Amino acid sequence: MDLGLSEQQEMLSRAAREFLEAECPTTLVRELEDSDGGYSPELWRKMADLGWLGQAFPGQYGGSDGTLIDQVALFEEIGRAILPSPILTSTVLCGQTILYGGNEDQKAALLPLISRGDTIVTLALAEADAGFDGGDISVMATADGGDYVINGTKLFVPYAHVADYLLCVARTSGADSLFLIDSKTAGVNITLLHSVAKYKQHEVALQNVRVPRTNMVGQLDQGRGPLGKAVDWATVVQCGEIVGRCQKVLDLVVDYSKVRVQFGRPIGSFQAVLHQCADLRVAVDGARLVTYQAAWKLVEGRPCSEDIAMAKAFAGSASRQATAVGHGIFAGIAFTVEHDMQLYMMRSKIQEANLGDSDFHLDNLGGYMGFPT
Amino acid sequence: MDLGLSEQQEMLSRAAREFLEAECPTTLVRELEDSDGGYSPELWRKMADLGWLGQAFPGQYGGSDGTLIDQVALFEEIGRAILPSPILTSTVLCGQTILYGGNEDQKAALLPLISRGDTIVTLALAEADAGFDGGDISVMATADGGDYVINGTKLFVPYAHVADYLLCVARTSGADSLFLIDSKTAGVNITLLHSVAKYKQHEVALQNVRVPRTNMVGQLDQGRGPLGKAVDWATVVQCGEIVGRCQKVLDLVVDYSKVRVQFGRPIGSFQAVLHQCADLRVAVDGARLVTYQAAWKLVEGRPCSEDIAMAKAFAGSASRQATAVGHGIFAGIAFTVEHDMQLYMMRSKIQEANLGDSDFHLDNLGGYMGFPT
Amino acid sequence: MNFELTEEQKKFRSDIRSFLEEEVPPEHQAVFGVESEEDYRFGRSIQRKLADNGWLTIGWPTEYGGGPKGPIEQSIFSEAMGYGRVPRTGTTALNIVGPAVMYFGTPEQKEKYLPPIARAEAEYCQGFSEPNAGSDLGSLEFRAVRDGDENVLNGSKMFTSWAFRAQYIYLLARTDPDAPKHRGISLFIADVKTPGISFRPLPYINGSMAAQTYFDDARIPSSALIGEENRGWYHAMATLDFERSGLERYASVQRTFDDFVELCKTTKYNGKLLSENPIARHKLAKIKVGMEIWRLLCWKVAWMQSTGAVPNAEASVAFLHGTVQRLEFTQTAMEILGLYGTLMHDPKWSLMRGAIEGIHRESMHLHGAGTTEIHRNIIAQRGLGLPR
Amino acid sequence: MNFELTEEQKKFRSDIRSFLEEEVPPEHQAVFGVESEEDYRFGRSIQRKLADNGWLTIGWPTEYGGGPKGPIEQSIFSEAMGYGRVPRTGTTALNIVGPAVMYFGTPEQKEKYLPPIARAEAEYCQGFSEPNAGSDLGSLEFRAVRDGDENVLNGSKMFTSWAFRAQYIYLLARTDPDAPKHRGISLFIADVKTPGISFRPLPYINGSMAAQTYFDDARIPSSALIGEENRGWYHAMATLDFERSGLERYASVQRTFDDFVELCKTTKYNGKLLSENPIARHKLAKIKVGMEIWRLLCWKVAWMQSTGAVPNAEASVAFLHGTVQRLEFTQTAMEILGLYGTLMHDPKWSLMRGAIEGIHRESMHLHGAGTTEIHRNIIAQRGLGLPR
Repeated sequence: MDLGLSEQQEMLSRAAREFLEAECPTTLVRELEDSDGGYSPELWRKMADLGWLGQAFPGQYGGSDGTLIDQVALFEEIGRAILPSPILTSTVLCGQTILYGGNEDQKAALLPLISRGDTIVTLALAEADAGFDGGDISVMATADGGDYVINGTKLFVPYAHVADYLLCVARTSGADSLFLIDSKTAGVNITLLHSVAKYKQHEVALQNVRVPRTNMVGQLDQGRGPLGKAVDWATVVQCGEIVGRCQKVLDLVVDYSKVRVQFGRPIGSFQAVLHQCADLRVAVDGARLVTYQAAWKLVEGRPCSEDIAMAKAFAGSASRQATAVGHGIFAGIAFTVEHDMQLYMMRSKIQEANLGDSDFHLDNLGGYMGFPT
Repeated sequence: MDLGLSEQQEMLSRAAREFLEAECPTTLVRELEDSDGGYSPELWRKMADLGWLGQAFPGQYGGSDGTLIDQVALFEEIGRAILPSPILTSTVLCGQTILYGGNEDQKAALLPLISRGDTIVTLALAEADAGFDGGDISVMATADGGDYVINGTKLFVPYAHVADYLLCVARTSGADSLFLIDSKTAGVNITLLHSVAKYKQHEVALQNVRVPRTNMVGQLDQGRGPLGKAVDWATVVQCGEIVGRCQKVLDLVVDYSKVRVQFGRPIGSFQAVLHQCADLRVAVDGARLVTYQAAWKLVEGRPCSEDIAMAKAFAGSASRQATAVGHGIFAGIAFTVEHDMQLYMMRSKIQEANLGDSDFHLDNLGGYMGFPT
Repeated sequence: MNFELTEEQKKFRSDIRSFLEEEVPPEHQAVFGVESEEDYRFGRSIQRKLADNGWLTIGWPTEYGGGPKGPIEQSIFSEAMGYGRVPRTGTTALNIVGPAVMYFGTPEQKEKYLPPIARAEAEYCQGFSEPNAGSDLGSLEFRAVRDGDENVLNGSKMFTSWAFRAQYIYLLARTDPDAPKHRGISLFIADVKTPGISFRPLPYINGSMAAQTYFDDARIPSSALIGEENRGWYHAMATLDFERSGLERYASVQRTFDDFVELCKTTKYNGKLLSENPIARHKLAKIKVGMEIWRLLCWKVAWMQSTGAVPNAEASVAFLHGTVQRLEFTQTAMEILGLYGTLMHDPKWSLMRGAIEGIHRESMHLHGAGTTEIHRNIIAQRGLGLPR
Repeated sequence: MNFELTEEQKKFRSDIRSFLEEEVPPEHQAVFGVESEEDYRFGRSIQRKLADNGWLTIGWPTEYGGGPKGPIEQSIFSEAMGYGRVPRTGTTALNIVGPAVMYFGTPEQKEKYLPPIARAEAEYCQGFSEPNAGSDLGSLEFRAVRDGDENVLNGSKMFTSWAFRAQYIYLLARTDPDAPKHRGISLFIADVKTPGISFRPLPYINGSMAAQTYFDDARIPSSALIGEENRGWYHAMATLDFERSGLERYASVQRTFDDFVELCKTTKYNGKLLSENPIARHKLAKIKVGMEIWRLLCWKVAWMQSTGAVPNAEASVAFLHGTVQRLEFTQTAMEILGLYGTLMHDPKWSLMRGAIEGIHRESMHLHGAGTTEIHRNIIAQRGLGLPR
């Protein structure tokens, strides 16, 4: 039993923290909120150089052969820095889907580009009437000669405006298939949604979008297989990002509680403040452990559906708690835009909803526990 | 608008409180726990003399013409004193059912007896596989000449062992009917259940119990009508009893917090204690208001199903909170049998479950809100 | 006991509701905060009409042009304003400054300050909090020094809501630095155009614009002192009680809750109505209960005031419950909305014009009118008699 | 990173589980507390068998007849004991007194006290709390005055669990009344048969029997002083760390939770399985998450100890979460059970032998090993560095 990170992982974490503290202060986060791109291409390049963008790809595809545990450790730091970038959708969700489902040509062609940061891919899954897990997909892909013609509308597609490819989940004959759509293809219409934290997510309307059959990732009607595995992976990574953000909020309120004086005492000496900090510490510690446990089981190839559901369900509640504690303790100043607390709160909404919220995962967990639906 | 009790009601409350403080200290409650009867016949007699047992019956049946509001005010005091007696089942549940459903003969015969405390009636409704609201009743009543023959088993029947009559909900031809069963009738077998607070509730096994047709309360197959109205009434009364108990727990922890010194200060000056008291105050105030509102609407003949559901749902959560706060603040000593906190905690379990718990009423409320099941 | 209004009060409620329904159509309603200049102007225009109808100051004593009704009518008015989502303007003036001037002002001050407030012509901002005096307001450092028939103001005020709309700032200043904490403080009304006063924009996360306010040797006439010198703290506390029911806040949340319940009954997600989800059903029922408790706690304050009683812990009980309840509602609603909860007011895809996301931000206001911790202290110490 | 045990540890876990499954059949399991004489004797007999197998003191240093394993094995043992619901006996001796004697005892004391503990022959009770010293243990008033080669003990101890089973009471007494609060306290082991010691029965609500203990000029040999005079407070705190994972408590609740989930899958109410109720499903899933978090937090403490680190805030984190989690579980389970939650161990009608009602009472133990408030203080002050 070893519940700690390895020395190498600790080093990675420390380095990532130092890098992000220097390169991604919250002033940059605010700038990026107001930018069109929503991420810093310059920083993106540096992240590629650090090996972050291909962290979990095999070396043969330009990756660093990292494990999911390494990736969670990195995303704790990314969450801490609330770094805005397409890293989760491009390298994790799409990267892993291609890795699990793509053929050799696709992997060899795309993964090194993703890894180098030269290509951004984003997942187009959710639709107006269906959450991230799809439900019934209404976007249709119809075979037409050597091509497929895709029609329909995707929603909540992150960073579609800067993506080179959309990895689109579409209904084919019997079930769902995956298509890589070059985002410059005629008929692709991308509209930015007005989102919290000016998060760059989009409506993607697809009108007679023609895609060569060779752009299908995985087998016909079997897109859900590799996608499901990638979603599992990415969900754990998303938990890591949440844990990092919650830890940062805890650190911020603790630091503030030590120096903010009211009634002649630092507010951290008041039980009401102190106890909120203590309770948040419990939540963050718990969320971290259950997240790493899910990561470890996935790495080890053990059954981990329950663990992933537990991790995301609990990370979600820790996240709500961090938001409430942060705003409660910072009080008035946290209600101002110029205070950073709102940056963490705004992102909590995206991260809690992304890849299924607590209730979604609790419902899944109920199923795994053998409860009838 | 007048959200306060009338002067007369205030007087009633004060008098009831003084009476119960003198006549029903917790030492008596403990004695009664250990007694076979589970109530004090002597006190019962005095309660009758005070008019409590026919409080809400019309004067013509020996009652005091009180309203549901008067009764809630009285039950706040009864709850405060955690008085053990069959008053809720006999005079409220059964009394109101007879009042709503009984014919003139039955009312004239029974209500004055109940009111004088000479006769105790208890409701036999719940069964092993069905909660208090009945679901599918399995106890059957079969017509046989001028009689009905009743078979089956009732559970959780309070004070059955001292009841003169069981008001039994039984399945007749098409639906449920109500029968007054003389508890000494052959075939009635009463077994005390091992319950919290040594609450005197019973299994009542009915084996070929023969009841004259004249003992049917209300019309054949229409027992649910008067019973439902009585249950509504009694649910509000039950809420009043809960509010009184929670208020008492709040009073006890506040008093203790003022005098218990730790770390050189009364513990009430520690925010952790102070805030728990404040939060409990919010819950108790809220529970009281929503309970009286339900009572008032019922008295006024307005639609009040939603209000009753809200009252019991919220009283239940206030009750859980009072238990947790009481045990948390009294800490160690509350874990001992000799401390009174356990008396309040034990009764919370009965009162929360009685007449539907929070989840039951929230489910009802969801229906009233127009949500599909 | 009576949980209902009189016929006359019901008539008033119905009149004001009809008026607001007609005058404040959905596109003009403030889903949560007041964000735009247009919203603000619209809100003011409504208030002027309300003033013309004699409703705006319905809770004021008749001698100051109000009434002739009491706290119940005042509360009906507040509840209707909240439920109608009328953009909020002039609230500091109406609920705080007006009563203070009535109780503690000189005849000249009453004549000068009250009529414009009652006509919805004056806007005030409030200068109580300071960078180092938040929940511990008694430790304020802002100074007012008498110099002839003027007072010279120096210091800084935080969270000056409405600063850029206001003509006046109603403020607390330390006038006797040697007196015990709460005893050397006085109340003033300062014209915001006074030389030496400047504002640094301080936008709030709910979209409204406040300021940090700086006073650099700002000279105001000593006639702007409200009430007794060095008794300002006590005056301010006393006039807090004027509109304490919190019904406007409650009602605006209730409106959003009602809309949300309706949304859940009509919106399909993954092929099923949101209201068919048993977890959503259960949670919404629970929130309905909490909202009703909130309403009752607010009305209890109003009713107490109508009997001449001074609610104190009771107002904090209502406020505290409301703050917790609002947060619970918005967090729950965000969960039910899933990914749609990440949308603000998106012209095409938002549900309820982004109201849930907006009120979620609004619910981060966990500190309004004193932090929730302070309200807990008030309840425990004043309401329950616990030691300090 | 590795969340799994070694093969050898798994073998140990499997051995002890099999042993306990065989030796502690359901009718002998302690659903929550240890209520009867028979339960107690049975628990002792199991411990003696465990001692024979070399498992009882598996976490003790080899020099005292323990081990030769470490904290992980100790934790496996604790978890198995909890999950097996072995009636708890000898825990004060094994987890608190033993380690204290090992670390601070003289060679004579070690020889006298340790072997009987390791053989499950000695039972200890603990005399720390007093009527006026609960969470503020440092303010204890109990006196021990040196008189020749004896100490004369006077005062009263509260919450003496196991008093009526114990041969010894392990206690804290003030030996220097003039020293600062925590510096004048010493540790002693007193024979409960010492003249002047008497016990007043103090039954707990979980069915077990404790006592209030009175010392009236009780004379014990000064050789019963453990460690340095006036350093008892620090010795006691240091030996608290020996078994801090809390896995036994966690595992016993987990067992009840597992049983309860099974019950919900097999019990019909109103014609439907309890598990078909979507609200029950949702709540139980949530509790499963909380239970898993509890398990992980406990194991984190165990793992830290296995690396030589001294968990401090971490142990409080696990304890605090567990206390809250247990209460949430039992309150939820009581709600799901409806009227059945009002039954104790009714021979005919109880579900799970009344275990849910029982553990609900047990969960009122919101103060064990320091109140939850104290654990929050430890986390905040020692773990997060907040000021006192």
